[in-house]
Amino acid sequence: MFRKQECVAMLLAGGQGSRLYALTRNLAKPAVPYGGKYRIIDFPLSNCINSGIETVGVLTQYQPLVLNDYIGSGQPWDLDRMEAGVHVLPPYQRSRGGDWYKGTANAIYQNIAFIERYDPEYVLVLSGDHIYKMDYSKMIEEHKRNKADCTIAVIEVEMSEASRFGILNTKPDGMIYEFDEKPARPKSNLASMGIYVFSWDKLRHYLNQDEENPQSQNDFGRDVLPAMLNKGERMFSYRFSGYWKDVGTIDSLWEANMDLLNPKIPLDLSETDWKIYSRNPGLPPHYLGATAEVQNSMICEGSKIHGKVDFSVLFSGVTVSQGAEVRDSILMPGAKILPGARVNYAIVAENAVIGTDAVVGSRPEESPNLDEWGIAVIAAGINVGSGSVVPSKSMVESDI
Amino acid sequence: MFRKQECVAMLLAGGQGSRLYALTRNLAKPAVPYGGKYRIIDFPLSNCINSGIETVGVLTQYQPLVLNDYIGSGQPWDLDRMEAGVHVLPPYQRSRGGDWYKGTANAIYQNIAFIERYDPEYVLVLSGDHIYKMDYSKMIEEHKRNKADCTIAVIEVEMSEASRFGILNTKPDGMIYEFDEKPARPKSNLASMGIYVFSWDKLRHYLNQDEENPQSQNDFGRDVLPAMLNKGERMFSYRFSGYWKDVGTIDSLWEANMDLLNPKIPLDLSETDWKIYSRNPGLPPHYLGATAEVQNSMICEGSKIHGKVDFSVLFSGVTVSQGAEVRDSILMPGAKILPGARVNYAIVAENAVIGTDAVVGSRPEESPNLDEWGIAVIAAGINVGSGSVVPSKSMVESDI
Amino acid sequence: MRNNNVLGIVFSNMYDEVLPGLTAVRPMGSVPFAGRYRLIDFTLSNFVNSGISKVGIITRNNYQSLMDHIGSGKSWDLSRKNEGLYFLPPFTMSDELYAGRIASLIDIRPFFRNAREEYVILSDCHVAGNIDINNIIKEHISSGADITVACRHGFAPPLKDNLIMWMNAENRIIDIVLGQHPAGECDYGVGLYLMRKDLMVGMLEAAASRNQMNFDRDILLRHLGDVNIHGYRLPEHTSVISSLGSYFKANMALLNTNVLESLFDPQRPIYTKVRDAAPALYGLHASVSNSLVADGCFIEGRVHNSILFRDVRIARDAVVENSIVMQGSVICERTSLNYSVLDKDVVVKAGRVLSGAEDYPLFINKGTVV
Amino acid sequence: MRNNNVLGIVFSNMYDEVLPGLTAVRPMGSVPFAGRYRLIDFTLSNFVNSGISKVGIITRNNYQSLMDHIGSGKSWDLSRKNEGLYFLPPFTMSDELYAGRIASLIDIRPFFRNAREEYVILSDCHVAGNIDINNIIKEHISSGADITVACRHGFAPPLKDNLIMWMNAENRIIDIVLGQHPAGECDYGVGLYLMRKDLMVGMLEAAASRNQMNFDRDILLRHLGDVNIHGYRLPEHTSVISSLGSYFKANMALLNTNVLESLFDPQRPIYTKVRDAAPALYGLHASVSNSLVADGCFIEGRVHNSILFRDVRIARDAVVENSIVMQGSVICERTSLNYSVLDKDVVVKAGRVLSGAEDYPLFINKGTVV
Repeated sequence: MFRKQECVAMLLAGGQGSRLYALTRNLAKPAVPYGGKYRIIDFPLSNCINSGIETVGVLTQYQPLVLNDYIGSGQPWDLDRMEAGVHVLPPYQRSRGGDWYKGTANAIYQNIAFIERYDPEYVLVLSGDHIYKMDYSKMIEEHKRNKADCTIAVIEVEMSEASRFGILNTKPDGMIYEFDEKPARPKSNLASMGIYVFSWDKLRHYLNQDEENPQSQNDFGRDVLPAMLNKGERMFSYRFSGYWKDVGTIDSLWEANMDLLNPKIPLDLSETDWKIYSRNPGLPPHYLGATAEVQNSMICEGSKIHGKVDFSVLFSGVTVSQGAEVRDSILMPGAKILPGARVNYAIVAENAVIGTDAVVGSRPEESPNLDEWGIAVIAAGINVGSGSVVPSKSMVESDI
Repeated sequence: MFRKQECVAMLLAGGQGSRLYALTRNLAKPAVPYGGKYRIIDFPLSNCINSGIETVGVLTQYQPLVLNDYIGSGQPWDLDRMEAGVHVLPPYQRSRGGDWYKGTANAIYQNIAFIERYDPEYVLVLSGDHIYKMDYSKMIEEHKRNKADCTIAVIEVEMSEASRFGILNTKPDGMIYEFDEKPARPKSNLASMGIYVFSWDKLRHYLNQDEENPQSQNDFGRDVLPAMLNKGERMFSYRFSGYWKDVGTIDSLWEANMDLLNPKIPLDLSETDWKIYSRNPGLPPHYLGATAEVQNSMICEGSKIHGKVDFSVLFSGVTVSQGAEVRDSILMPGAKILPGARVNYAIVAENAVIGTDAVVGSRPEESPNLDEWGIAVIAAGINVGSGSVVPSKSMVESDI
Repeated sequence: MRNNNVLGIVFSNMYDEVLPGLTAVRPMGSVPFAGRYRLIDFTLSNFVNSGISKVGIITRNNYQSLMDHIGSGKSWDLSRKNEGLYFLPPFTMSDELYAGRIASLIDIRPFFRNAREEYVILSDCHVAGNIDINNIIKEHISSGADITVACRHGFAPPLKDNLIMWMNAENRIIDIVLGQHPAGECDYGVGLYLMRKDLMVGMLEAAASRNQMNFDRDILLRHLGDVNIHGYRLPEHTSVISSLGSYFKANMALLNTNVLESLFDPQRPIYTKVRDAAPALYGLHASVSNSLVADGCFIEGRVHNSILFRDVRIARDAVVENSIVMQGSVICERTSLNYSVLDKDVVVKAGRVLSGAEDYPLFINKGTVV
Repeated sequence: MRNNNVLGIVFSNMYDEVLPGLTAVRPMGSVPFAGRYRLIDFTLSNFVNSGISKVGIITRNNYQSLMDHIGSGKSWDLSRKNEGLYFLPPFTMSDELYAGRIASLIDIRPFFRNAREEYVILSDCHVAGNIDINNIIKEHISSGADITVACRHGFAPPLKDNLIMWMNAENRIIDIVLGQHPAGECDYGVGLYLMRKDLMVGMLEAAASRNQMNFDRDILLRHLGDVNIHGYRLPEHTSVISSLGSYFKANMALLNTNVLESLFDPQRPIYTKVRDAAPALYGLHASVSNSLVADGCFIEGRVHNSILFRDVRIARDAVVENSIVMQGSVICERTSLNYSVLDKDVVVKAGRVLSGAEDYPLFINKGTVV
């Protein structure tokens, strides 16, 4: 029934994304909205189809309802294929009970049967946590050229920042001789991007072995990769250069959105030769009223703007009423800013309503103590009552 | 995003089907093959679309991989719709941990959010255990006419058999006043078919209440329906007449297949005004060789028959070699019967191979003791070595 | 709960001649409208939102762009297993045969024969509105009509073959005038007809066998005495496109938010083909007001009272007012555009000043570099 | 890992004239074959199995049935977002323009312009075979050919415009004869050509501008001296349909299991539109041998050396031998059928005896009651 595929991609989309707090209450992290009309998962899925990888397993576990519907048949990414295409893979029960996915490696382990039916040479392991454009086929080419067992994509980071990352120490030919997780004194500035190509025979062997080890946490970074390195398998780094941003925290999510407004930052979503696809909400063009003032901003379909918007990213179906002001903020789908409200350095999640004359967030220059300043977050569906004041760095999870 | 649907169907497809033993080792029960080219779930799904119900949630839990792929986008049942359509709903984790589905009612309870987005008037609860053709829209019409809170489909069974079923005792107008689970002395012969229509507001109330009750097993039949009856809700029976067969045991699965060969039994799969849809394997027409002798049988695409086939149901891609004999048996997709083998009163599951001159099963008239006689089952992918003898009623789960 | 019992037929080429520039490269059905739509999107969405699930599209010529737009019909949820969307190109190659509505319908008789639906609704594509067809069906049935003809009230458009009608108190049509353009307001047909399928096929065959090929004249007018023809007045915000001027006006009307919201009622969405484009980006000096802007636009200049389709670029110091700019067009620095309709992929070079008039907008052909 | 770099073009109407009965109601591409397929299924499946993901289908007339069969292209996995399947109906209405291959290709120049693919493969639909096109592409590249022409070896079919070729040891074509039907075996073209897109468009334009409209004569023959034209011999089990006789023979050849298995290689499946039908049912007195039987058949009689399409009924005491019976046909009691080809929905009434000859099968038109 299933035909051989050279490479199968497995996308780890089960994480809770707990450092996004209110934004992932009812949403898996890869389903978090980004960039006016996207969700984070659009990036790895679009990268896959643009790289010619047509078989993708999406491993879900936490709050998958929105993600499942969003992926659907895979049509928006051209991944609705007869035999290949995108497949959502939740944990399930077997005759002798069932298991939730215990770790990243265990999630793949539980889906060995799925991978095997395509009889692949290579398995590409991806996560749904990053914004980037990458041609995985080039990485696989290099994996082949190196006759590698495992290839790990790396990106150069500032040496001063290196101790925040998993650092790979490599020989001049790119062969990895050491993993250094958040090293106090980094020997290199090559950070792992959490993107792995494995030769499937090797990976299957190590997954089986890892599963038998009761001490293991069944995690790629902690268990499987070190085990492979210890056994002397051929592990190589693959250098990536270009835009790559983790969006795992409120601050980094906010920054990654703001990056889109900065013409100097090399992430262009309007490029036609490496499109990022997304599921379209199907709304009419956005409307800017007679009193609208919009600059340095991204605005999406179905929005209605009568107020002032500057340095902000507005998703579809957003309303900014007359006299309202939105600056340095992100308004997710359906957010409503009522007349006279002021929103500064804030993320307003889906369908939240900011009442008349309410104030959300503040500007850093207005803040007496910069350590206490931060992005304000209004969770999905929340009502901020008229005249309410939401201080900077707050996380509003119930109506006020 | 989602538009109102008058009725949402929830199909309980998570059961292990443990009384089908070897046939459900790697397969959820609703995915068990039936009738030459179908799987059990084709019947409720086709009934839904033929009844005009376009939103179906399929609740999976046990071994869903085959079932998920089989359902796919829902296209074979015309259930690949923009907003409605078929949705697979596995259990999942929430911020405060996750639960497997504890019982049939709990499975629906965990998916209240899914149902609510369609804002339905009615919820139709179905199971994936039966072979039947039924116009659910008529049942919903009667539910409306009765201003019922819950309507349960019933079928008349032989009075002598009634004690094997859940029996409903009703007033002349169909109103239910008592449930009688497998009664020793049945008062009526109206057996519940496990098909329920609920008014959604009522059902939601009772699901929430049931969830709060720590004593409850969270099962419709045991907990929710009796609770509703106790509270005096308007519960009605809906009489169904026509073919209806539980295929929950080896014997009943075998019988239900054989029923297709009996022109007196009113289940016609070639009817064009109530088609049963299935996912097509896409194989060429079957080939009957010069030495083939086929009578009283059903044969499907891609099969190659050179031997003798009588009173049997053959699925797609089956091979019956020259000199082989298959009688009163079911050969599931890809089964191979090698030369000289004899298969009698048996179910040979997917891709199993019956070796040269092997003998599987026996005829009841050859059996010295009829109590020990029964259908022989060869599990999927098993090899029965050449010359081996598999006695009747055996269950072969490893190569012999 | 089943789908309703109506078969939809769309004429994609009717009135091509009234928009010669826009229909030089496409049929009426694929004329762009409202920033991201094509005219046929309104008809198809109205059908689908009313539960019609089998639709035939009659095409005559130039229909490649329409086929590309419609594809499998998936965007309208019309990619169905047993029903869905059918392209009905001319069976015969003769151009003349397709001149009339009756000839086109006669040509697709097998399509009617194979359909299980009891009613047929016929629709042209020169009307942009959000129309609840179930209301027409309900009124058709409750009024006991044989044929229902949808109409608008107002000044009849400047079409040479208007259907102008007079109705009695029950909205039964009692008189019909064809073509004549009366001085005052009136009820005029908009090419939307509902009737029983068998009645229609019978009337078509009777007319065709006498070589009577004009639907309005040879079916409606001739049978006014013997069948019950009912008029159905469409809601206010239904625009009839009968000239470049009315096309311009119908687009501009959407800058009134009431009109915009009634056309794009979220309860009855207008579907269209999805094209992947990034959200619109506004630059440092952008100044945009009272305008509709589609995804993929990049605006650094001034835009007022205008409609910008996908992927339009407005450079710094460009001024676009009272204009419609279609997909992929580029407006360079220091240009000034007023009362203009730019077809797709037009480039207006730096420093150019283009201006039409409110009742006579300037049209620039697809792909032109000005 | 990306799809290969070849654009597929299918001519769905070529050679319609050789099967007048079967193509009276459909183009060559939708002629039924092998119990559940249409001829175009083989071309499309070969394309898709070789990684071609953008395919244009050139149609001329009678193509409604082809559009119904192909639909969105989903069955061939050609319902793609950016590529997939394109119907290319004639842009102009004149019948004459479509007489030749060159004119058809010139007409779709925009399609070539918009395609990113480097190569083009052209295919007719009168060939049923499971052809690995990647092998042709590989040989095309390794041989340094400008144009590769696929051919079969054997007695040339009775077509009036055969392309008969002589190759040197490296399979470069050194001589071409058009139309002539030599006495012995030879290599003859099967309407399958591979070349670079830009080379093809250039040659087409040069030929068309001189009103040279015959591809084989005005491109291949004329350029035999100055470009490298390569011959590629197709595998044995590739049938060329050039008459009702060869159509019959090509179907009957499938009753040899070697031929059947080579055409329906599970590694390179032949895809077709799914029609939902129950499995075939054999009754108490059925006796069937050496036959292909599709789903939905109900057989109570005797069938030998025959091919039964979907939903055929063979009543008790009917005898069907050496025949092809298409979808929905009914063979009543006590009939006898030999060397016959029954188009769809034929009814053979009780007691009738119909018989053609092996080299001249009897053809019965669609829907006939005999």
